[in-house]
Amino acid sequence: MALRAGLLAASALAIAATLPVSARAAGTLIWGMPAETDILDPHATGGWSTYQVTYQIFEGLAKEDLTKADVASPPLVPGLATSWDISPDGTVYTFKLRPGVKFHDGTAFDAAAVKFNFERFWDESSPNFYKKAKAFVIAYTKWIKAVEIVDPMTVKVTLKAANYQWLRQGLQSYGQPLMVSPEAVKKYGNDGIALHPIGTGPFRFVQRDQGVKTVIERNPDYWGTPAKLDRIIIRPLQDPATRVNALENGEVQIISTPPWDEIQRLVDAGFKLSTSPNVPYINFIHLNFKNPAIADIRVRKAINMAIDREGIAKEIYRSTGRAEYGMLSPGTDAYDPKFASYKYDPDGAKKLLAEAGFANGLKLTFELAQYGTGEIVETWIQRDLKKVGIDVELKKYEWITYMGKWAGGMGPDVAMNTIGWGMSTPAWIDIVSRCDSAPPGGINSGWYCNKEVDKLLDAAILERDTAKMKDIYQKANRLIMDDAAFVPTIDDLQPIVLSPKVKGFVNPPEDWFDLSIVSLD
Amino acid sequence: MSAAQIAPPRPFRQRHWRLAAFGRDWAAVAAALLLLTIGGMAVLAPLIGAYDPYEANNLLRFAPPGAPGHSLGTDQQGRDMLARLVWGGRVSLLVGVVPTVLASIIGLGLGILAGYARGIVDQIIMRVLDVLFAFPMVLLAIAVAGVLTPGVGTEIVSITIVLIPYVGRLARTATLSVVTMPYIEAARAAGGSPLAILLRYVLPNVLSPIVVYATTLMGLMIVVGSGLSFLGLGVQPPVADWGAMVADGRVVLRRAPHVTVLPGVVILAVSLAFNFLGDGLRDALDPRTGRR
Amino acid sequence: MTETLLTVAGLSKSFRARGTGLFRRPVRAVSDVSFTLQRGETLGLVGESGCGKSTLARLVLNLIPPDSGHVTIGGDAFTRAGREAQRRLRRRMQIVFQDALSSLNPRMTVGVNIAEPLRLQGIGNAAERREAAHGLLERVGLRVQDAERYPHEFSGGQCQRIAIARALILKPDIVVFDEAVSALDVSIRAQILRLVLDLQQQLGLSYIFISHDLGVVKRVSDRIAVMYLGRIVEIGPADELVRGPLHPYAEALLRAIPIADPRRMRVRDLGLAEGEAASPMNPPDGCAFHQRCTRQLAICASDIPAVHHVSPGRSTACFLHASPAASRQAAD
Amino acid sequence: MGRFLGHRLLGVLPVMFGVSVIIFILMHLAPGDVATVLLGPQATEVAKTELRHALGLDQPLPLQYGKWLLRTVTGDFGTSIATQLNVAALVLPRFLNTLVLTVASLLLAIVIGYSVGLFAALRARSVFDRVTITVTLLAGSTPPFWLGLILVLLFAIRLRWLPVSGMVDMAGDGGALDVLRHLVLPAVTTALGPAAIITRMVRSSIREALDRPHVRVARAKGLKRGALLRRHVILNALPPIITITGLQLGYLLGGALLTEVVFAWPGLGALLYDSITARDMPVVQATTLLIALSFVLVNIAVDVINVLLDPRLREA
Amino acid sequence: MTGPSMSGGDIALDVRNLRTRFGPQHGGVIAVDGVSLTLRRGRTTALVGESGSGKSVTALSIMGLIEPPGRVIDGTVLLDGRDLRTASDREMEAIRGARIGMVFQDPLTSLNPALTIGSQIAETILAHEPVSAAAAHARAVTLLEHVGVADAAARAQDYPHHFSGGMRQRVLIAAAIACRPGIIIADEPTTALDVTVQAKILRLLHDLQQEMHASLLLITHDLGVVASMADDVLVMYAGRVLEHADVDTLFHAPKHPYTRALLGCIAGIEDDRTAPLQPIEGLPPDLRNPPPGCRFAPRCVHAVAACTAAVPALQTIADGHSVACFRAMEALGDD
Repeated sequence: MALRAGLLAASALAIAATLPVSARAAGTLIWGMPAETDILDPHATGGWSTYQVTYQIFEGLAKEDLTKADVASPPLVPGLATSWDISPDGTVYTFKLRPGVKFHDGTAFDAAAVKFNFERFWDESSPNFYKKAKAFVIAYTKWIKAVEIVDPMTVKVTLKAANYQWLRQGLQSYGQPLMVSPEAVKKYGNDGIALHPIGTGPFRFVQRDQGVKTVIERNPDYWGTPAKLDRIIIRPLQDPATRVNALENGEVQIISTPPWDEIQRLVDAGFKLSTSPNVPYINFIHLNFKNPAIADIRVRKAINMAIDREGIAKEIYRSTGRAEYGMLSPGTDAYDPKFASYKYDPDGAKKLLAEAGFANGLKLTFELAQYGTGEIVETWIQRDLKKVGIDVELKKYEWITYMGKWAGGMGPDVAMNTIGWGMSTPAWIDIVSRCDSAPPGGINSGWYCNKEVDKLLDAAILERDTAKMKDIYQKANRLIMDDAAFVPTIDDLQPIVLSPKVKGFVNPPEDWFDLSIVSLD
Repeated sequence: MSAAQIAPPRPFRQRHWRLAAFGRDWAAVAAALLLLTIGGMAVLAPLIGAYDPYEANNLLRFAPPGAPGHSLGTDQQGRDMLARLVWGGRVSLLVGVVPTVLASIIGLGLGILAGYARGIVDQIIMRVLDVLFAFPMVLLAIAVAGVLTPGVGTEIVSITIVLIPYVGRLARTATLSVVTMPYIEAARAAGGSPLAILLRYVLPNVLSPIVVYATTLMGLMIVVGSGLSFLGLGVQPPVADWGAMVADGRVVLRRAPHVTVLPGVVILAVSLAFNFLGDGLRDALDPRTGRR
Repeated sequence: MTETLLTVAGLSKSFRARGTGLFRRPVRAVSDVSFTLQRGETLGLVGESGCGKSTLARLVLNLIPPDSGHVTIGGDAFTRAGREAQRRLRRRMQIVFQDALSSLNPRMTVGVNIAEPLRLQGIGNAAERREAAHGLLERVGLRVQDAERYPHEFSGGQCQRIAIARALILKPDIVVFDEAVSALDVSIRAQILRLVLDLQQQLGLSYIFISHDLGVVKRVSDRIAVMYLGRIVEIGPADELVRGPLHPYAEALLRAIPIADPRRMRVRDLGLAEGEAASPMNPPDGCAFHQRCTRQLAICASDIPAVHHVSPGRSTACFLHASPAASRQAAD
Repeated sequence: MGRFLGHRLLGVLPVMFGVSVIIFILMHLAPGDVATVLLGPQATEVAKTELRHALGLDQPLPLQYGKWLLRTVTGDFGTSIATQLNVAALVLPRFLNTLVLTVASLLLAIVIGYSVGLFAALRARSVFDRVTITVTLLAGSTPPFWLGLILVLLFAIRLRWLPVSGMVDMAGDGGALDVLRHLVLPAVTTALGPAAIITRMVRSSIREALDRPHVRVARAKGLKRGALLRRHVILNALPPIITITGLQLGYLLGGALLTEVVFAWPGLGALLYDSITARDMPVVQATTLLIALSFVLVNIAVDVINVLLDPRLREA
Repeated sequence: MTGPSMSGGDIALDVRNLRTRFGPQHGGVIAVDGVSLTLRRGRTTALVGESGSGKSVTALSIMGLIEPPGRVIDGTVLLDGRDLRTASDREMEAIRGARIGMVFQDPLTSLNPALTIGSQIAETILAHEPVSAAAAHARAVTLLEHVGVADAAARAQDYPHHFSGGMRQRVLIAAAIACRPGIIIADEPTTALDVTVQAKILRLLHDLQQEMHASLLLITHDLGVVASMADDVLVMYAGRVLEHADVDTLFHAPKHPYTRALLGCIAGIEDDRTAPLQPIEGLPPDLRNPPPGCRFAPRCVHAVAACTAAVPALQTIADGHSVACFRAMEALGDD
């Protein structure tokens, strides 16, 4: 019996093997992503890979315009609010809402819906409050004092203090104040939004098959320009080789984070490479001020000088990376591409080390997260440091363990750890460099503290004038790098490889994309 | 690395080791020589080889096997493949051999204790082993490795824990068959104490199926260990064992297949060699099994 | 002149049957067995498979604890003796098994195997033990060089010689042979029997010789005990017992043995006992043999016959040979 | 038989209990904080504490375990911490996916193993037999994840006969035939090891059965070859073969992880791996229990079949 | 007892110069080396010898049951004028069980534990006769009754483990005679049995043979069994027949030193304890490396130089009595 069934299966497999790859429905874009999307509730999720999906479904009052690649930072544009007015003291925001917008479930979008959403992620006293959202949208909500309905199409938000980065802070990863259908929340419960994400965006949710795919389709009733694609299927393909193979076999049309070494070959084979020159994040090394050796500024400078950033960018990133010398991420207004700190100078580094008393070498521990495909950049850094006499032991941790260690701050036995992080607001730098951002208050993992820097950062956030704000942040950046508090390394320019059939894709200075402008041949 | 491959062999009757029989088994001899060579190279790695396995040469990336100066080519960082294979062997062999030895010792102890003491001791030991046994092997290893910090030590600990029930069960079965042998009764009739009987009669006679089994397991553990490394639960960079090398190489599988193929072939060869060695030992230790 | 070396009194042993379900009840392997062994004497113990003779051997050697009864060696309590006393008493009684090869540790050379009891008893140093082993090797008809070889290199008969040498190295008074020649070919069996008899003469040993083969037992024994279903049903001098068995089972056993003489016995002359041996797991009430007995009395189905002394040295557990009083009772 | 089955099923409980306790302890020994993972690095300590409280992670371990046990016994496996999905709804489809892969691999392994093993046993010491032995050793020594890569390179990349990965077409509407196409490479990869083991077991078991005295008796009766093999060889050789086949099924259910990773097959193993790395306790527990339960149940099924095959066991 | 009849119609099976080798041509073992024997209807021929003497291999060779690496390399096995050595597998299947029934040594392992007793008897019938399964089963029940199994209809449904050793041997005998073969080969049929059971099985075999007027080839190492069952006796040693005689002659006027020594070895129930045992010294030869000449010579107390120089042929020294010994005609005392 078992034998016969086995034969049947075997012959069926043999038949199946000879069939050609089936034709695909036109207008369906399949995207191979390196990570699985998690919770599709914008108020209760933190990952950028998830925002790449939720951004298509949900919208905020203000939006970042992601249709332009050649800008320093995505401009803020009207979203579900057609305009907003900021009071002179910077504390009262009055939003004029966009008329005629409906959620995907038909619910009308109005001031009541906005109020409902604010209650959900901010107002603890409201019955609509969603406890889980609080931790996520905190960067945005911690400033809020009051939310009032002025008229059915006007909402007023009062802040506790002036903060001219507030709107943009709401559009970063880790909780976004995007508008969710109040009816859907009532119908499915707060937890149910994750399974029934209903917003106002150009795409609406179709199906979620955990670990396999997420499907969204064009929202025909979109208030703005309708999406060009019928349907988008997002496939988590954790394995980079699988992503490349799937792209080459025509199974997917876009892949994110292609393996660096395969990019050129893919381009040669006719695929398109898209990079973003102004990514809103930066790769850097925290240097631990509690570590006795690192506490010496000469050692910190030496480390900064010993690393051949240009070499890494060229040889490892294959020119999809850029050497960085400061801590401001390129995707912010305040970024200065000409900013320079420590050039590659191994001899100078050796000299500094000798001065610091480490002429005969130094042993340091470097903690990092395991990425699964070999820590090629870190081993390069390890080799570079070895050349100036620093023996680095790489301690690799599985991601969650690493997160805990990183966020908890380094112990004195550890010299450095590393992360890639950032936002499209320069105010992000607060979180990793302020004195009061030392764990558990923030993620200043290396316990860096310079009161001067703190003062500058305090002032920056109160600066309404963009040019002046930039200036303050650049001063802070200069101070931080004078202290050699961190080692900025190489930015990943968000390479994305696309099938030539994909038209209109824009790789903006943000972690997510506007897919409504994309089309397929 | 289907864990199923470690289904324990049925215990066989004891016979004295026959070196001559082993010597006639050319496959086993060849396997032993191969393992000695690879093991020797791994141990002596610091003394041999022209290249540092960690030294990258960006001008010589993806050199194919046979490239001048790099007989097995270079990898995606321009590191010498031969040097990396030799150095990777230190870890891979360690992970294949050490947990097997540890688990054999622990499993042997538990199995003999259970089989010799019987009763409640037997019950407790076997139930605990049952629980460990009910975990699919790879998942238990991953669970343990996930809890501890990834690294060689963790890999060794997790594989050891996974193997204990297999060895334990075999040791118990073997013990049960040995304790009914008349020579045990003869020893008791001569006034042998339980400890003396355990050490001089039970242990030596239970040992040989365990040794054979352990040898075969070593081959499998090379594969399992490389699988854990493949998942990133193994050694720390820049050290890479063979499994990690396969994992590293897979992203450039198309461009430079040798970076993936070579470590895979080495894993296969070593695992195969352990299997042949195990078969050879089985035949040498038990004349009842015919020549292949 | 006669000296009672070994006294076995009222030994009984039950086992819990393996498995589940039907046969969970305890199995009586040996029931109330008593006998004595004189110095220099051979007691033959004969019975068919499952009669409990091997269990009895293990009980006598104290390899398994009895449920009741006791064994005394030369006046010293053997069963339930202290650990050390027991260990010392073990020197006086040794055993030779049926499967000679399996009774030798395959991981030890023959010499080590033979010397092993000395080592386990902590007697002598390595050289002395080695010498003793060599001496015994020659005594049992092997060569000193054989000491360095391993048991599996020897034939069954040779292995049995090795096992005998091992049994003798502690200079015991008593040797128990448990089916020691049953697995051997006729010609080899004769060699071993001769060796066994010669050794007895030379060393003044006492034997308990267990076998299912009455012919072999008769050949070596002074007295014979016949076992059936865990009990000794008849015991007596070998010649007398063979010439005139008292117990119906002993008689049936004797009549079933084909004699190697076509003029005296052909297949039609073989005695065919009724039925099959009862199962020890499910023994009948009364005399275990009564269902097969051609001469059974009413009482046989209900009462278990006690052992009766019929004549000096002869006793049997059968109501036919009970004391007159008992007989009368049975007849009523 | 009924009692036997009842007895065996009862024995499942302590094993499952042990499995759940071990996993529970392991997961709590694991470093890393769920709250940090879920809330992100910006989250305040207060928020994290609140989340831990909401998830009940601040209670004493035995209490946490007890609550979990109570819920599980009543059939409530809870909600995934990482995805907020109902655990049962999350795990079951994945289990079915793994089952598809596992059963396909096993069938393949059985077809290969039983036929090659039988053939080799009947031609003991022939060239075929020797080749079989060598090939099975080779197959058993091949790292499956590596083999998967090589097969992908050959059949998906170079020849383009088969899809690279996934369980269905990326567009997701290919139907059963599409699943079959995707099944070929992972099933072959996964089947290789078990096929080797089954082949060896069938071979040795049949050879052993051929050597049993009753086979010679049956030949002396003049039985025809077919009847002889069927009634006196295969029937008697089956128990160890069924046992090893069952073991393969049990292991495959949880052991196809690497294949699942290589082929992006959305199975249970991959889910468990992800859940362990995400510290998604409810999913880890449910997945582990499901895998262990299937393993134990397969073993019981094997025992039952063997009991049915052996009249001696059948009556006990 | 009548002397051997010379009428050819009496001969059921004629085996000539049978040779069977195990292992390769060089370095293999000749387990049966030129054995000839004749089975007559209604009579019992015993093949007696110690283990390794080749008696079982002889039986298997006759049945065509030698399996690789063994092979019958020479000789003829004539059944009604048909040489079984040249018969095809299919022909042999038709002969085995139907024309020649065989009973084996170990009743514990000779029955398939997974099949009912009834079906194991019925399969013999089904293999040879075009009858329905039900009819075959009914005959199996009758056969069971015939071999003395009580309550046969019910017991046919039982499995082997329900039966004692003696009962299993009865079942095997029933299966062997199910098609009423003219020849029964019984290979150590009682060796594994208790003596009281042995007596019954011997009687059963004897009665069946008489009733069916079949030839019985009885293979045994037990001279007591030989004495009680056989009409003719062949004594085998190390693959060769050393002596062939009628049973009375063999026991009372044996000529071969080995036969005589063997008789001296048996511990007879009648023998006195004081009578010295006369074992044969030494060990049987290793057939991988057999001694030259007479294979018994190294153990023979009467051996002379000639014995190791050449192989003594089996010579007829009297009607129905042949011996393979150079000194067969001399009066040899047993020292």
